[in-house]
Amino acid sequence: MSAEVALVSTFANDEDCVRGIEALHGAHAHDFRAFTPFPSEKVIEASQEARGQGHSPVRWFVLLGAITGFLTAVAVTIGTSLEWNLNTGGRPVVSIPPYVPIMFELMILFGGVSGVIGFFLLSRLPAFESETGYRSHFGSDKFGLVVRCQENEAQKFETLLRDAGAEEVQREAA
Amino acid sequence: MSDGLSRRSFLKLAATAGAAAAIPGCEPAARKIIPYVVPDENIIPGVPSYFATTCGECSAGCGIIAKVREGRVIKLEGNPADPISQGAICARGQAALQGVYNPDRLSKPKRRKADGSLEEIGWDEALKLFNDRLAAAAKAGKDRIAYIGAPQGPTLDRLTKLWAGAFGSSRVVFWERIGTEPARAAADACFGRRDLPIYQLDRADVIVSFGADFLETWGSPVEQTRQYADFRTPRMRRGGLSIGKAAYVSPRMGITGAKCDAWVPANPGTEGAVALAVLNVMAGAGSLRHAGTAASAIQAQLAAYDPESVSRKSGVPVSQIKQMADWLGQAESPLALPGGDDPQTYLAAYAINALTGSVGNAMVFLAGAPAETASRPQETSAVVQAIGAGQVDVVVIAAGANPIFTMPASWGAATAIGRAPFVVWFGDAPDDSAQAAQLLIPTHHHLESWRDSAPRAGIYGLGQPVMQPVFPSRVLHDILLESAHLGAGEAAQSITWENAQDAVNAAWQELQSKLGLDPMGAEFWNQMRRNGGSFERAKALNVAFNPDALKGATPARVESESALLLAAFPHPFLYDGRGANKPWLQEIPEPSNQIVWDSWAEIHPETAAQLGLQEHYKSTYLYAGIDVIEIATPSGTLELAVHITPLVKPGVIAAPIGQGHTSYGRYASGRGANLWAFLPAGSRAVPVRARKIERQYKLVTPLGKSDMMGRSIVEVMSVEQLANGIKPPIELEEEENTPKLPYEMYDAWQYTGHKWGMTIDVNACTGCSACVAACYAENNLPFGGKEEVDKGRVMSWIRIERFIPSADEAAAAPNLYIAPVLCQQCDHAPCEPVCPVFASHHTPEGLNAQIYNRCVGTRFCENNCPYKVRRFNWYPAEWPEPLNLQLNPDVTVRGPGVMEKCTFCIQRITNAEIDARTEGRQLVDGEIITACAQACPARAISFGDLNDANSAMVKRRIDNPGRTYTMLPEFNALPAITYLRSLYWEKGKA
Amino acid sequence: MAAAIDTEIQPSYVDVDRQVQRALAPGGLKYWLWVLFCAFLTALGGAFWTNQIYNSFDITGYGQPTMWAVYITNFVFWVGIAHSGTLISAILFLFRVRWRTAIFRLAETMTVFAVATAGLFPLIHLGRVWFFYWLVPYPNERSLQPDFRSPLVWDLFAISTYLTISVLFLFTGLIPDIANARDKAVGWRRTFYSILSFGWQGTDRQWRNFATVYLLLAGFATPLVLSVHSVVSWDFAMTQLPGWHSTIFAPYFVAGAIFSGCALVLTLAIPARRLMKIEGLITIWHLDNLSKVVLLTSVIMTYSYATESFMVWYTQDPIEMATFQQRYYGPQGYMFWMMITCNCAIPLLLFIPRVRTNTVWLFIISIFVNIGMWLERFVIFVGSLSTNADPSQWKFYVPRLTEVIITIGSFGWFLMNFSLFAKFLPIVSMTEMKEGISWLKQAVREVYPYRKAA
Amino acid sequence: MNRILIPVALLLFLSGAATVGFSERPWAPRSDVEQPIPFSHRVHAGINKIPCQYCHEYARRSATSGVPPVARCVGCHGSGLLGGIKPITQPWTDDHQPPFEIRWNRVYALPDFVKFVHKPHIWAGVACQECHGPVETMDRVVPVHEINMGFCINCHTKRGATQDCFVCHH
Repeated sequence: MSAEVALVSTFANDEDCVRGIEALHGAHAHDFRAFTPFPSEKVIEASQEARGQGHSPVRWFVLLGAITGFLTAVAVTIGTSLEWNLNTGGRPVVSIPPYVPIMFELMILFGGVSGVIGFFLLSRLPAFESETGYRSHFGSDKFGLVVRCQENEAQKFETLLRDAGAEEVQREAA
Repeated sequence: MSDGLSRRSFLKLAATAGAAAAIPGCEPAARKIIPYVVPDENIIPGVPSYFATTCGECSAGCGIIAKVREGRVIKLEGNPADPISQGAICARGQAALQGVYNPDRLSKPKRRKADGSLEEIGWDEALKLFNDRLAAAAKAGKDRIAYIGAPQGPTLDRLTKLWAGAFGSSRVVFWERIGTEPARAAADACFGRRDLPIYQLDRADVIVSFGADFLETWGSPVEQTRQYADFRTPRMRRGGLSIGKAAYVSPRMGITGAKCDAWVPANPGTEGAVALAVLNVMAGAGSLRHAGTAASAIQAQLAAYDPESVSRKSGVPVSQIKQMADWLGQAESPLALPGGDDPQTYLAAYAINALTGSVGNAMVFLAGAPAETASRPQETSAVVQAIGAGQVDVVVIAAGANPIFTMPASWGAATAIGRAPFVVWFGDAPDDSAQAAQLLIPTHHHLESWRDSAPRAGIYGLGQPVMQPVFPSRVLHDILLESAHLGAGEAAQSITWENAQDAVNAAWQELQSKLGLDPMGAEFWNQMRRNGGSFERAKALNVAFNPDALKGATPARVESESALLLAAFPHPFLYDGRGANKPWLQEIPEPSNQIVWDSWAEIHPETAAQLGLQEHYKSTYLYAGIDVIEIATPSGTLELAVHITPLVKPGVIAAPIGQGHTSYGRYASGRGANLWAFLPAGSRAVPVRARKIERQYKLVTPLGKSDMMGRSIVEVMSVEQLANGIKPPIELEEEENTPKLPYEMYDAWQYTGHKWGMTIDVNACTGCSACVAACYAENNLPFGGKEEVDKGRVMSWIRIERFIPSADEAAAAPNLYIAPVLCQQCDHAPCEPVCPVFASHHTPEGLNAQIYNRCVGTRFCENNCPYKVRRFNWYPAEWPEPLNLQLNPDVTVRGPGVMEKCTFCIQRITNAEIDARTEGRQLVDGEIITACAQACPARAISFGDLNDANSAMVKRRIDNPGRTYTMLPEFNALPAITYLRSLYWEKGKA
Repeated sequence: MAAAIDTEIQPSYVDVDRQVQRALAPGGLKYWLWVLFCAFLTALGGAFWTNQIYNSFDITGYGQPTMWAVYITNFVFWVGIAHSGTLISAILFLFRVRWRTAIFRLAETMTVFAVATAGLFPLIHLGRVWFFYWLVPYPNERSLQPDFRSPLVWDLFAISTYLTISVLFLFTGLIPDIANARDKAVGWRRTFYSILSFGWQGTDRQWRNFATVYLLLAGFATPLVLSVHSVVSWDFAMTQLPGWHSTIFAPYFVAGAIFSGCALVLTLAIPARRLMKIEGLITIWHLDNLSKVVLLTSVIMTYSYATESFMVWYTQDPIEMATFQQRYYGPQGYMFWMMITCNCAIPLLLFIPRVRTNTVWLFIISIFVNIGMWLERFVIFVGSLSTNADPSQWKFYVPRLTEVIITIGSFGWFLMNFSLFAKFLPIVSMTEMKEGISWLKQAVREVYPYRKAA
Repeated sequence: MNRILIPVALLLFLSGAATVGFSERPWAPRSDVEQPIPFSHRVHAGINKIPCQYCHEYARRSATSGVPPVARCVGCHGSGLLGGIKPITQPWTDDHQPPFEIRWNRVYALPDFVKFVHKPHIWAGVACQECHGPVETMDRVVPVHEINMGFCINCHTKRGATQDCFVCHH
């Protein structure tokens, strides 16, 4: 068994990066990570496809939060009214119409917050150490594709990536 | 109650309670508890005790009941046993509280130093000084001592006379500027007796008042207001439903004119001439419903008073004179009321009543009328002259008589008294006259001392102290007696009493024996103390009218040739000026003009245009002020801010009396002008020249617009409509606008048990503002002063709405729209659901609660209140010591930043309910009376349980079908207050 | 300038970074003086508020019957301002409107700070502010809770939700940019940015979740922004006060909010792009589009005013009619006409392309619109209160020093926050600029003729 | 990062809680009250079984229960002359007169906006101890319950008494 290495390839634009990902996908190498300066839909879709993932599960966080919020509102408004039933302006103790805005607002609030929480959890944020092969220019103008592989396969992948249009490919210990 | 609790512990108690009450909101209550040393059986801390006594604020001498908590009087109410007040009380009476707790009361004797400043001296020194001076004066000869004081009831006045007599002086005057002299003189001439007639307005069906503002200050306003309300109540007369008809002859409308059908603007001073002209027409007409005295004999005297010439003089159209004559002539039981200072007005009115046979019916003389209280003007002026002439060594000014302020300029009282070698002033709050005194001695307020009063035949009011003195003052007559015993030697032996209390006691023993009871029996005395006096029914005399009396009729004093006439009238609250140091009376808007804290000159728009007077605005909307005019009178010039209003006769400047004190405490000093100083003796009208001066002044009123804009705030209907069951147009409109189908979103809320409500008869309400004053007293309402009112921060929970009918309304409306507006305690209260914290919500008893300590001050509720009856505490309320002792311990003192409003006197409701529950019984109707309803002299407000079909309040609605309405119904707030429409005669305008 | 134009012709990823991060360079003396000035205004306002808390409302011009006046006017004004930000960043994002990318961050920042400012005013306006927490439901021994029937409670929930969501939305979008800035920065700024960036590295996994959450937040913010101002308008429409009691308030207020908001974006963007030398990113073309929105909403406002008046006339309700008669011709009528001029007449200039592409003109017009919208609120709220159902209680309100200073203070507070943000955090979204780089290039091409002309 | 953030957040929360918790409500009953004379409820109400309302005589008639007038004390204790009961603590004699003005320190105080009335509670058969605790076992009275609104409301709910806010707050 030989040591693992990480191939850090740099692309000028997202099309090339996508091609790289597809190449890796073709080679059944899924232990890769793509770095992009902006949410390039192409890259995202490509990597999702390569990994065989659907849409991000953040959606479920949001849905769950929204439902919780709505139910909380229902409970709070009706519950508090019943706790001490006071007559204001001859309205019944539990008068639903005025409570609707509260329910709506809480639904939004909880949904949004839990969505963001979900985003942080799923994206492993906050991250305290940098990913293998992260380069600062990946944040600004370059697209990076890092693939981990056995030392012996490294050459094969490097050619794959270069064919995909990588400007350069570096090796570093994983 | 005067024994028991010691003064020190009282003051401490008061201090404790006061502290607790005066601290707003979330402050700890006082931390010390100081129990009585020896408990007073009459006092249960926390439970009020009630003491019957007599009101000393004016000569009407109404019986009142003082509510006392922990030894301090906190509220005054009418004494139901007293036939005059019958349980009602006026605003001035309420404000007696602020007299007794006035922060500007003298707390120690003071002596004037050479440089004119005052220094505090000890009691012994002060009394020694006083006694020595008296003794010296007595030695110097007879009549070297003069006493000028206000009437204090028969016994004390007698005591005063004896005291002066002991020092060999007869110069004792009991001074009232608004006196009864002309009435007595006329009565003497007409009927040969110097008594005051008693008027029974409720017995008349037509009233014509010649200058008598009988709903404001004339006579006994509380009684007359009640009688007038009765007079105006629709009932079957001459086989038809109708109300009494009234006309008011006066240069200004005031609320008296507002409540009469016809306001007949006449030049001031010519009311008498008009009366004589009316009499002339009546006597001539010969078509009198009732012929009393021989008409011919009367008419013989009246050649000079043909309607035409009088009309020229008075500015009253002949038609109106004839109209009034017709009204009086055709009435079942007509009544003419004379007012003002002009004797011939009285002659004429008496003659009219005699002619129509109303003497003995609506106007009666009673057997055993009490002796005159006030001295006659000529006596008084004589004394003043004597003082001026240096024939007097010691002048005693006492008991609230304020000669320098009230006496006519022509008498030169100020200079005369100034010239006197030694002037002593006795009283509670140092007034203008105190400035001329070398020695100032604090005496008890009338709520702190023993008195009696005899306002009319058969009525002996007992005035007992209802609390321990607030200040270390003494009883005036005790001091006088002491001085007599010390200084007058054997001359004083005739005076047998120790002190004033003895004297009053003795007087009542006399009465006791007069009534044929055992003089020594204590039961009578206790009973008197409980009832507040002895109220017997005196029998009416039948008197004969002497037609020759009319020979004495002199032509009106004021000749109308002069361009302008100044008509001074007593301010309804400040009266002759004595009310000016009571913040409530200053803060409550004068009903007909709604102006506060000031004096003003009412001028008709036409006249204003002639004089080039106008209002000024800083920007397009910011009211900057109004022109000031300089009025030149024979006795000097004064400056007054103008109030341009149609409620005064063109060519007349009407100005209120009462302000313009040079020194009368912080609330009165330096406000407006003192009209008394410019009026001739025995008249309230004077020809003047007026010119605009280049100065502007800001008159302040809480009133926004005077135009009701046709909204259903004060609804009216004509007597004819009522009689014929015709609905007034406004009601038809409302019916048309109300959806027919059930249109409520939710089911109505069910109120089991009590549901409090009110019925207010707008027709009865005269706008006298007694309810407002009562609310201030009962509910600890703060007063803010002129500046705060100007910022729109009046705190009154109940207000008198006053609107002037627009030109097109005038035909079908009373002269003014007047109605009390307070929280309507709506079932669909718009203020409640908008409150975010439930501070405003509905109680199970149908009250619209406002929980002060829950309120965070969003002020949303007031925005949503159609009636704008909620009040926000914009400023921290302040009651300068010892005014805070008057605060009602049962009512929270609200701190700044919270909303407050009328609670239907929840503290009274709660206490009554607790009593009923602990006594295991049901509440009875009438057991709970709100402060406003209790005070109302017109009985316009009735309070009760809407769920109790037999309650008087509900009955009142049922008994007046066609008159009920709710205010601003288009908001569908379902108020718990139902108003009864005000009534007017379709052909009522004379 | 020449350099700037060159870069505009062919902007690249690096160029975007360069322009944005040039703006993040340490601020000069002038900048700090400006911030200090704003801070001073804020402190002044704070001092007056403290004074008001201690001395009660005695020192203000408040009184019967104008229970709500300048403070609530300011509140609604600032809330309104906020809305355009969310509109641009969320609604236009959903519609994939391309010109949004350059200015949405600026607008969104404005939103957050505007809401933060607005939130102060209900507190300033409270009679007993120390009990404000009674509006929040919390378990207590009295078992007393707020009344959820009250529009004010809806308001509390709406505003706080709005603030939270806006902050989250803004911050989520910021993370990648901060990370980018972090990689360039040195010294304490690096620490600062690395804290805020949460160690973001732009991996496909992160972007994948980012994209989803961002989309969903946008999707939430859209109904939220509509609901918030509707709720605010219900504070008034739910009452029975003539002049407030009207069903068109919600749409009418929302339109007004976007109107004033976009105007303020202009007011801020025009000097900002100049001072921060980002004309290359926020181009005339963007301003042009923005001013079109202003124009549209202005027309909507005109229509709303007309409708409002028409409905009153149509009902023939005497009380409503009287109130409106006062609004037009009453003592404070001049305010109404000023408002009409500012909101309906002046914006019509924007029909002229030259005006839309001239920054000076745009700036002046936007200022007028802001004034007009403030007046609108004053006229509606205070005016209606002054002329209520009971004529005997009519009274017109005049602000006094306290209200004026506190109002000025609120502007100081807002500008201070905004300036600090603009200096320390990327005021233009680099990621989205790169994403839409092709659009930007096109923008520059479209803009070029205008610039020639100008 | 959270090495810093979490402690800071914690600190903020705690300080907030502390301020709320320890902020003294001025009308909260105080247990540190010293009285001018060492009067013992235990001896009077406990050992000698004197009923509460013998001294606090107004409770059934009024809002305030009332503090006994000095005369009431002297009634039993005599003034040292009349061979009355001598208090153990300090004999009242000719040369040592009883304090004729005892300035007791308040233990239970309510703010001005709470209008509590003893009367109906007595008549409803509420024992004094239910609010004031076992006073008959105390030498110096110390409050047992904090008399706050929750305390009142619980009892009112239990006994089905009124829950109308207006009854106490007006």
